[in-house]
Amino acid sequence: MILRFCLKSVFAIFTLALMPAIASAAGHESSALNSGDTAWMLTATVLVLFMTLPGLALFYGGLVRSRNVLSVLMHCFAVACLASVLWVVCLYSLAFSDGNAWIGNLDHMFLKGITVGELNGGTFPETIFIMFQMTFAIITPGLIVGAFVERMKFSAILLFTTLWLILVYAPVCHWVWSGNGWMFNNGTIDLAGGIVVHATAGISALILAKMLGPRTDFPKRIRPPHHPAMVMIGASMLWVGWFGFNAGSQVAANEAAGMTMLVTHISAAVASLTWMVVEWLKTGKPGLVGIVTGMVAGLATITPASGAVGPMGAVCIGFLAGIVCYFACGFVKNKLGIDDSLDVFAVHGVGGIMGTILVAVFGVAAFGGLSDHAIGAQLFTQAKGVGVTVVWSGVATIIIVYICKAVTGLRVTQEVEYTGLDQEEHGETSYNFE
Amino acid sequence: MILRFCLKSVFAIFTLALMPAIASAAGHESSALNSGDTAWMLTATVLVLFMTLPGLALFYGGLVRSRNVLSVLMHCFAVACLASVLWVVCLYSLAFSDGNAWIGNLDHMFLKGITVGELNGGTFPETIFIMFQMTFAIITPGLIVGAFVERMKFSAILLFTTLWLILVYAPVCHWVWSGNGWMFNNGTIDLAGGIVVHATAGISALILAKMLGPRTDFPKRIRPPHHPAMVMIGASMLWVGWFGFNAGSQVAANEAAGMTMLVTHISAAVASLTWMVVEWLKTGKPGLVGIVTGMVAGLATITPASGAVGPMGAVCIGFLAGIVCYFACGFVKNKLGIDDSLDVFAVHGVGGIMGTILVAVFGVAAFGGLSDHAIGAQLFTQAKGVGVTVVWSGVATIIIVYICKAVTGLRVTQEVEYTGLDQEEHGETSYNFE
Amino acid sequence: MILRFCLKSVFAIFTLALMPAIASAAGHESSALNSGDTAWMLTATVLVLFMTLPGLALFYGGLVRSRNVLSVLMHCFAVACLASVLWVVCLYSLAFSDGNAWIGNLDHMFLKGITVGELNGGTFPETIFIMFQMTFAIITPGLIVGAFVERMKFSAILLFTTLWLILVYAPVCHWVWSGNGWMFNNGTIDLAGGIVVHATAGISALILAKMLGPRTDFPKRIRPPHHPAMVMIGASMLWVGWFGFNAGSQVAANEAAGMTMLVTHISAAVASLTWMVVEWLKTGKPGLVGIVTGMVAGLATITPASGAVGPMGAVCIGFLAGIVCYFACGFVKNKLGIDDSLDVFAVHGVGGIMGTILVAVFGVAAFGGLSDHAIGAQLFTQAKGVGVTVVWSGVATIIIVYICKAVTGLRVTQEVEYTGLDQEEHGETSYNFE
Amino acid sequence: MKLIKAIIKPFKLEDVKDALSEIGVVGMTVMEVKGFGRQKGHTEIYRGSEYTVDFLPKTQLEIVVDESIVEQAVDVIIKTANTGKIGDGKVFVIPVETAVRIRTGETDSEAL
Amino acid sequence: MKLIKAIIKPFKLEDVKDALSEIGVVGMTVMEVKGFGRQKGHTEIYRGSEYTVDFLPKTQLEIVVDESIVEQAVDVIIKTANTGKIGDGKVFVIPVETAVRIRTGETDSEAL
Amino acid sequence: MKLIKAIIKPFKLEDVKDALSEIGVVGMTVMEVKGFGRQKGHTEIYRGSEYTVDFLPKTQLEIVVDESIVEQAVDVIIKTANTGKIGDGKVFVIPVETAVRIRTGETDSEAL
Ligand SMILES: Nc1ncnc2c1ncn2[C@@H]1O[C@H](COP(=O)(O)OP(=O)(O)O)[C@@H](O)[C@H]1O
Ligand SMILES: Nc1ncnc2c1ncn2[C@@H]1O[C@H](COP(=O)(O)OP(=O)(O)O)[C@@H](O)[C@H]1O
Ligand SMILES: Nc1ncnc2c1ncn2[C@@H]1O[C@H](COP(=O)(O)OP(=O)(O)O)[C@@H](O)[C@H]1O
Repeated sequence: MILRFCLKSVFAIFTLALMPAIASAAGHESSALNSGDTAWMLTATVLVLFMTLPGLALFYGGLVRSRNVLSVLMHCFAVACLASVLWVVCLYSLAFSDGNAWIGNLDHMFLKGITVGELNGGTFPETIFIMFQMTFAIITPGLIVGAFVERMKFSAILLFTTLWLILVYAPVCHWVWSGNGWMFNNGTIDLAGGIVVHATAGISALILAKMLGPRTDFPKRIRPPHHPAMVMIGASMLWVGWFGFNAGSQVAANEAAGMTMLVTHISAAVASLTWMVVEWLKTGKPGLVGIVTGMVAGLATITPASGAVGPMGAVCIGFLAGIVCYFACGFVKNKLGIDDSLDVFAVHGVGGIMGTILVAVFGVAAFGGLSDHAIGAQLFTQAKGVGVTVVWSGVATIIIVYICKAVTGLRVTQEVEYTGLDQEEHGETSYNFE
Repeated sequence: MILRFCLKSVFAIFTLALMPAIASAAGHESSALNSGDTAWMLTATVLVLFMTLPGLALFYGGLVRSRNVLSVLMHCFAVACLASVLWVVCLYSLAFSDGNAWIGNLDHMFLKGITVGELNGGTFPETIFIMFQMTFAIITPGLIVGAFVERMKFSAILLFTTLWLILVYAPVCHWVWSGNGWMFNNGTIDLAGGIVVHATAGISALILAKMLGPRTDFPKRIRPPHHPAMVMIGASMLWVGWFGFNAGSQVAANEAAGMTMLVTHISAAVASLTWMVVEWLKTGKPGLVGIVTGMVAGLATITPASGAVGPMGAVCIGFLAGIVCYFACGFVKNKLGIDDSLDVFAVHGVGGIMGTILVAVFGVAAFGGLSDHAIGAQLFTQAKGVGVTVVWSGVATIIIVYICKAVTGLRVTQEVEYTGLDQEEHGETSYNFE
Repeated sequence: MILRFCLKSVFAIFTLALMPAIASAAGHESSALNSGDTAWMLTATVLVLFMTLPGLALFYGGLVRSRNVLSVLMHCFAVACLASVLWVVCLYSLAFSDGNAWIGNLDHMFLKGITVGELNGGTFPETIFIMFQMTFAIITPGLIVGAFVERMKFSAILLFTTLWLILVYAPVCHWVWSGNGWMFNNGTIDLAGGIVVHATAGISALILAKMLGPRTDFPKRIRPPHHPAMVMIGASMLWVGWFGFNAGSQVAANEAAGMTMLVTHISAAVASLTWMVVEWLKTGKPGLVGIVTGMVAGLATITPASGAVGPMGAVCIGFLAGIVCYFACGFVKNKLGIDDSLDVFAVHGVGGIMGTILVAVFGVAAFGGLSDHAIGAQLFTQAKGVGVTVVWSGVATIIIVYICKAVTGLRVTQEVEYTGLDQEEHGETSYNFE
Repeated sequence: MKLIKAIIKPFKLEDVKDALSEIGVVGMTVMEVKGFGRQKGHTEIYRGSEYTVDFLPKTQLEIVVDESIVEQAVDVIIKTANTGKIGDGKVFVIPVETAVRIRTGETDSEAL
Repeated sequence: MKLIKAIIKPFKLEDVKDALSEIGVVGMTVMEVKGFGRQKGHTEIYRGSEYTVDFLPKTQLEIVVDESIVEQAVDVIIKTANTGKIGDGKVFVIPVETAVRIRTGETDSEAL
Repeated sequence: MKLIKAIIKPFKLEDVKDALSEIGVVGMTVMEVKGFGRQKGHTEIYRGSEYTVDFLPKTQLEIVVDESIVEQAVDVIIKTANTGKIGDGKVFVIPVETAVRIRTGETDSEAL
């Protein structure tokens, strides 16, 4: 989507923001740098990095026991660094160089051939596009952390992340957002990563959690979140950062970015309140961890649709996100019995997939949407995209887990698990209050 | 003010940033999108949301007992979501559609008639203006939270917030910032909300606190802030976010925004040091909670004036903010005996009102200001604006509190108060360190 | 560098972003406001302030004992306010007004002569340039806080900071970044403060720590960081804020800013992983405090070089930062026996100096760099700049410390040190969990 | 001398302390503890899953007093800490052989 | 009645609690403590410097029981808390003279 | 055997621990507590309002020792923890009937 929107933006800007005289000269001007777009893309990049560091890390860290909080922060941090380096080494090239419909080539390994002056085919420098997209490659494996907290070996996490980024993230990213990708070209709508980010991470999380096995004592003696305030801080950072994620995916400071911001926010607010009310009705008390989880669900769900729906579509999507993800959490843990510890699948997977499907409906003008597709055909396109992604992510994850099992081993010993990963894996203690 | 500044900006940009050829064509170009302004307004919106989530929430959360911290975060979060939804439903329309001098109409309920391409009469999309203004409607009732922490029923909070936004915020916002508003048209100066935000919230907080009654054991056994570091984190977020609040209210990335940022910062720094010194002299020790409270006072006080004063005016305003708000805190709690628990009135109310008055003085050229009003007349205009707002907010708050009393009841029981709202109202525990 | 880049930017923008017709008229247009650059500089300023408040404060606060955490936050906060006020009073004038090659004059004391409409000789308002540069003057003495935590008198800190900013920061800043400065004019490369920020702070920290003496019980009974999660939160904020620091120093939203952001990020990620691996090999466990310290080292080291190196140069710089700073920490504490408590010299000093030297190498095209200097000559220029700065900072610091000793005394008593500065100096308690 | 160990509901601490002061008990040591007893723990529900919290927050007071006022002190505690609801807590009395004030070296009754 | 004071490894708490419940011990008070003993503290290394952590996190249980089941309770604790590794902890038994239930005023055995 | 319960100023912990080690006391259990006594709490002032902090942070050591060294241990604690200022704390001695080492099942003196 991004590249397509780029082109749109270029035109939008030349038509709207500059004067006729320029527009007429637009032919050879189409790759001129626009400082406003550049300013926004710099900012959006900062915001998306902020989502992971420290946003997601805190959101997850507050949910585990106090003896494992540092390990969770460490996972998020190390994964972010690792993904950054891999992005430079080969991921960017695999994802965004031409290649074929399924995968890019290796022409830009180590960012070979990127010059300072090059624009990204749009209105801002290629370097910023590389950075912006890198932050997506950072947060996506970061999301998966929620599935394996409190029990997975640190070395296994690093290996898993490396393989997963190469085998799952890079190809799916290429399919959807590269000009040569098959989903890009069949008109699949995924503005900011319902498929690329949330579906891939969600499915892989579920499978990894299943293969890894539950935390010892799950579900009988699992502890409540050790620090709900930390969860809320992280969630709030996710919220503000998500504007970079979604509105930044419009790759311009323009009208589309404005509407994307608006619908993103509406979905988050509605989903939060919906979750709160459901929880209130079901348990008698509206909780903080609940309302912020609703918020994340609302944001994940609107993500693919945020470039195509209007305010009322956002209200509907937020409402559905709040309800469906709420029940999905209970379903995975209690019915499936899978210890997807921090509900990555139920919130991100279910949300991302649902949003990818719903955009086919709420994106059309009849529902206040901005897209001009036919609901039926688009539903099929969206479903196909989701389906292939789910299968690919699932199969690849299974293979990767077997490799990790063989190379590093997956789990820490039970004693380490009991004493806590902070002490045992990282040699640190979380709260030394005296 | 905002719309007025919009127009100014449009001209500024066309005169300064583009070339004569365009300026001459400016007639039909006046609503062209400027990507730089758009980038800044996207960013400013993010910053103001960040002020509430998690800024204000942490600032307040750290000040209460550990058994109530989650409830405070929940109040801020739920209020933010509720305000967002109400904004979409009717508040935006009430505040910013034409209507009359006192209130807007309902033409834009549910954001009816907002299209993606529409600009806000200025240089960036209407959608972003809706979002930017929404963040003000989010933080204002958020400020009031400080008045009722540790004792008010959650259901009552939601009801109070709903009614307050409709009866107080929307009209006052319309008076001051809508093109039809009576204060807008009588030349009242309030760049970023000395009246709209701080005066309304401050007065309503004072009255609500009085009607609600003090925390049991106030003032004898009230506990010191449970987590001053959390207070400082929140305060720092308020500081950085406030640049979006004030400089964003110039609705353009231009010269005015630059000066606004500068004077905002100066006032905050001066007020912080002033408060610190006063506290040092009075108590023998300069405290962290004190210095950051001074900062908030400095920011609240400069808010209405930040578009009209120069650096030296900012120094004076910051100095007065630090001193006056310091003593106002003691006055409300010890002399009036009102448990406005987190000093909403003394810091925001007093600061906002003081700044609204002082701008009449420090805004003139003789004091290094940028405005060309006559001090005397402007003083009268400003005082009238404040006076009407105070009366309106006060009366409306009294009515709303009675409604809440009847519908939901106001306070939790004493046992709930003792055990803590976290456990009793939200079913959560704040710090599960083991 | 900044001003030089300004000029470049102006040209870049006119050549690339606008059309020929304008470029030809550029003569008298060269100081036109660019709203995109302005938007980015507003944002960058916010980001750099965020680095100190609360970023650096948390990074440092988490590393000390729980009985001193508030004092550290207080140091950072009060220093920030003090630096802001001093900047307005005289520092800006001393640093950036014309003067001679060694120091500016006092023409702009109290920001005299700054008007709202003035641009900074570039494309955005002078007011924003004042603010942006102020945030650098805020963070630099903030860095020094790490050297004296847990034992220095608060009054001494305020006096030290005041004198240091006037005697060290203002002149060095003038040398390097003012159009009249001798390093500016001899072609010293220091985009964002390897010399101005990190070398000055690092050297002064080392000397202050030595003269102040170690914490009682150092090194035998010194406590591990009381809150590594707080350290990580602060570090993450430093990371995101650093984009404002480095990419903002390009003073435009342009191609150079994009590349600067990219290499900044790469260095941080590589240094983090490098440090982690070294620690893993040396101690058997990869720790959270370690990896984030590596990140800071990577960022400090790339800072001077971030406008001149390419992605591969950034990889090398990050790698060296991770290794060298790791061993520097142990060297200072264990070999030199200096209680530079939070490793200001080992991380910032060593990193900043190393980066300032390395840019001479990695900045040339042969190593993928963007500069066209001759390695040998540039090495000499860089070394001379570093050398003079080190000597100046060192001597001035010694003098300042003697003054403080005479006027306020340097250290708290041992009893105060044992009981903790929070209680004794600021009258507050950090964690009141009940 | 006896050590009175009282486990009470946290929000009763201030009342108990005040009541003890009134009868001349001027020293005590307090700690936050977790209690398990007849009053069953509660469940907290997060995202649709139940978490059992077995241990409840309680406050424990330790007060060393002269033989002569043990009974009175226990009575005062019981009366003040009572809410009539399950989980109000317990008072235990334990013999103490010696007491010393660190500052002065005074012992026994004089040390209290 | 006796007060059983057991210092155990924190992760054994749940097991010990369950085991005690099984033999009918329905009440106990638990606190987080720091232990110092044969099991030496560890060093944590930050940025190349070693920090000695002398005290290790332990959990202390205090359980007042009737004379009659003291031995059994101690046995159960020892068996359940045992890992065979240094630092497993200690059990101490201390005499208790009186016990009162705050809610009802019941005393001694009935108070437990 | 006796249980020595010492309530001291927190910053004296390390010194006391070291002094005890020197006389051969190799085990102890430590907890953070809040103390109330002659040393009155302080007021903290926030935003012009005073907050009374009744309870002061103290550290409590619990050390079970053989009869034979009780006196010496108490002496050492008193000497080391003394600052001469109010609030230095107390030492209490309480009888212990049994001690068991969980790891080995050794009892009494051997368990210490
Ligand atoms: N046998 C016991 N030994 C030590 N502490 C006990 C014992 N029984 C109860 N307690 C403490 O007393 C608290 C209250 O006891 P509980 O049985 O819940 O209610 P009640 O005191 O009303 O009978 C418990 O939470 C626990 O801390
Ligand atoms: N004499 C003692 N008095 C009180 N507590 C003790 C004593 N000795 C040991 N402890 C407690 O028991 C814990 C375990 O003791 P330690 O000597 O380390 O191992 P072990 O129990 O295997 O002999 C210590 O951490 C401390 O909390
Ligand atoms: N009767 C008591 N029972 C238990 N603890 C006590 C008693 N009296 C004092 N303490 C503890 O000893 C600490 C110091 O006592 P305090 O009376 O303040 O000073 P001093 O020890 O100098 O007389 C108190 O904070 C409290 O923790």
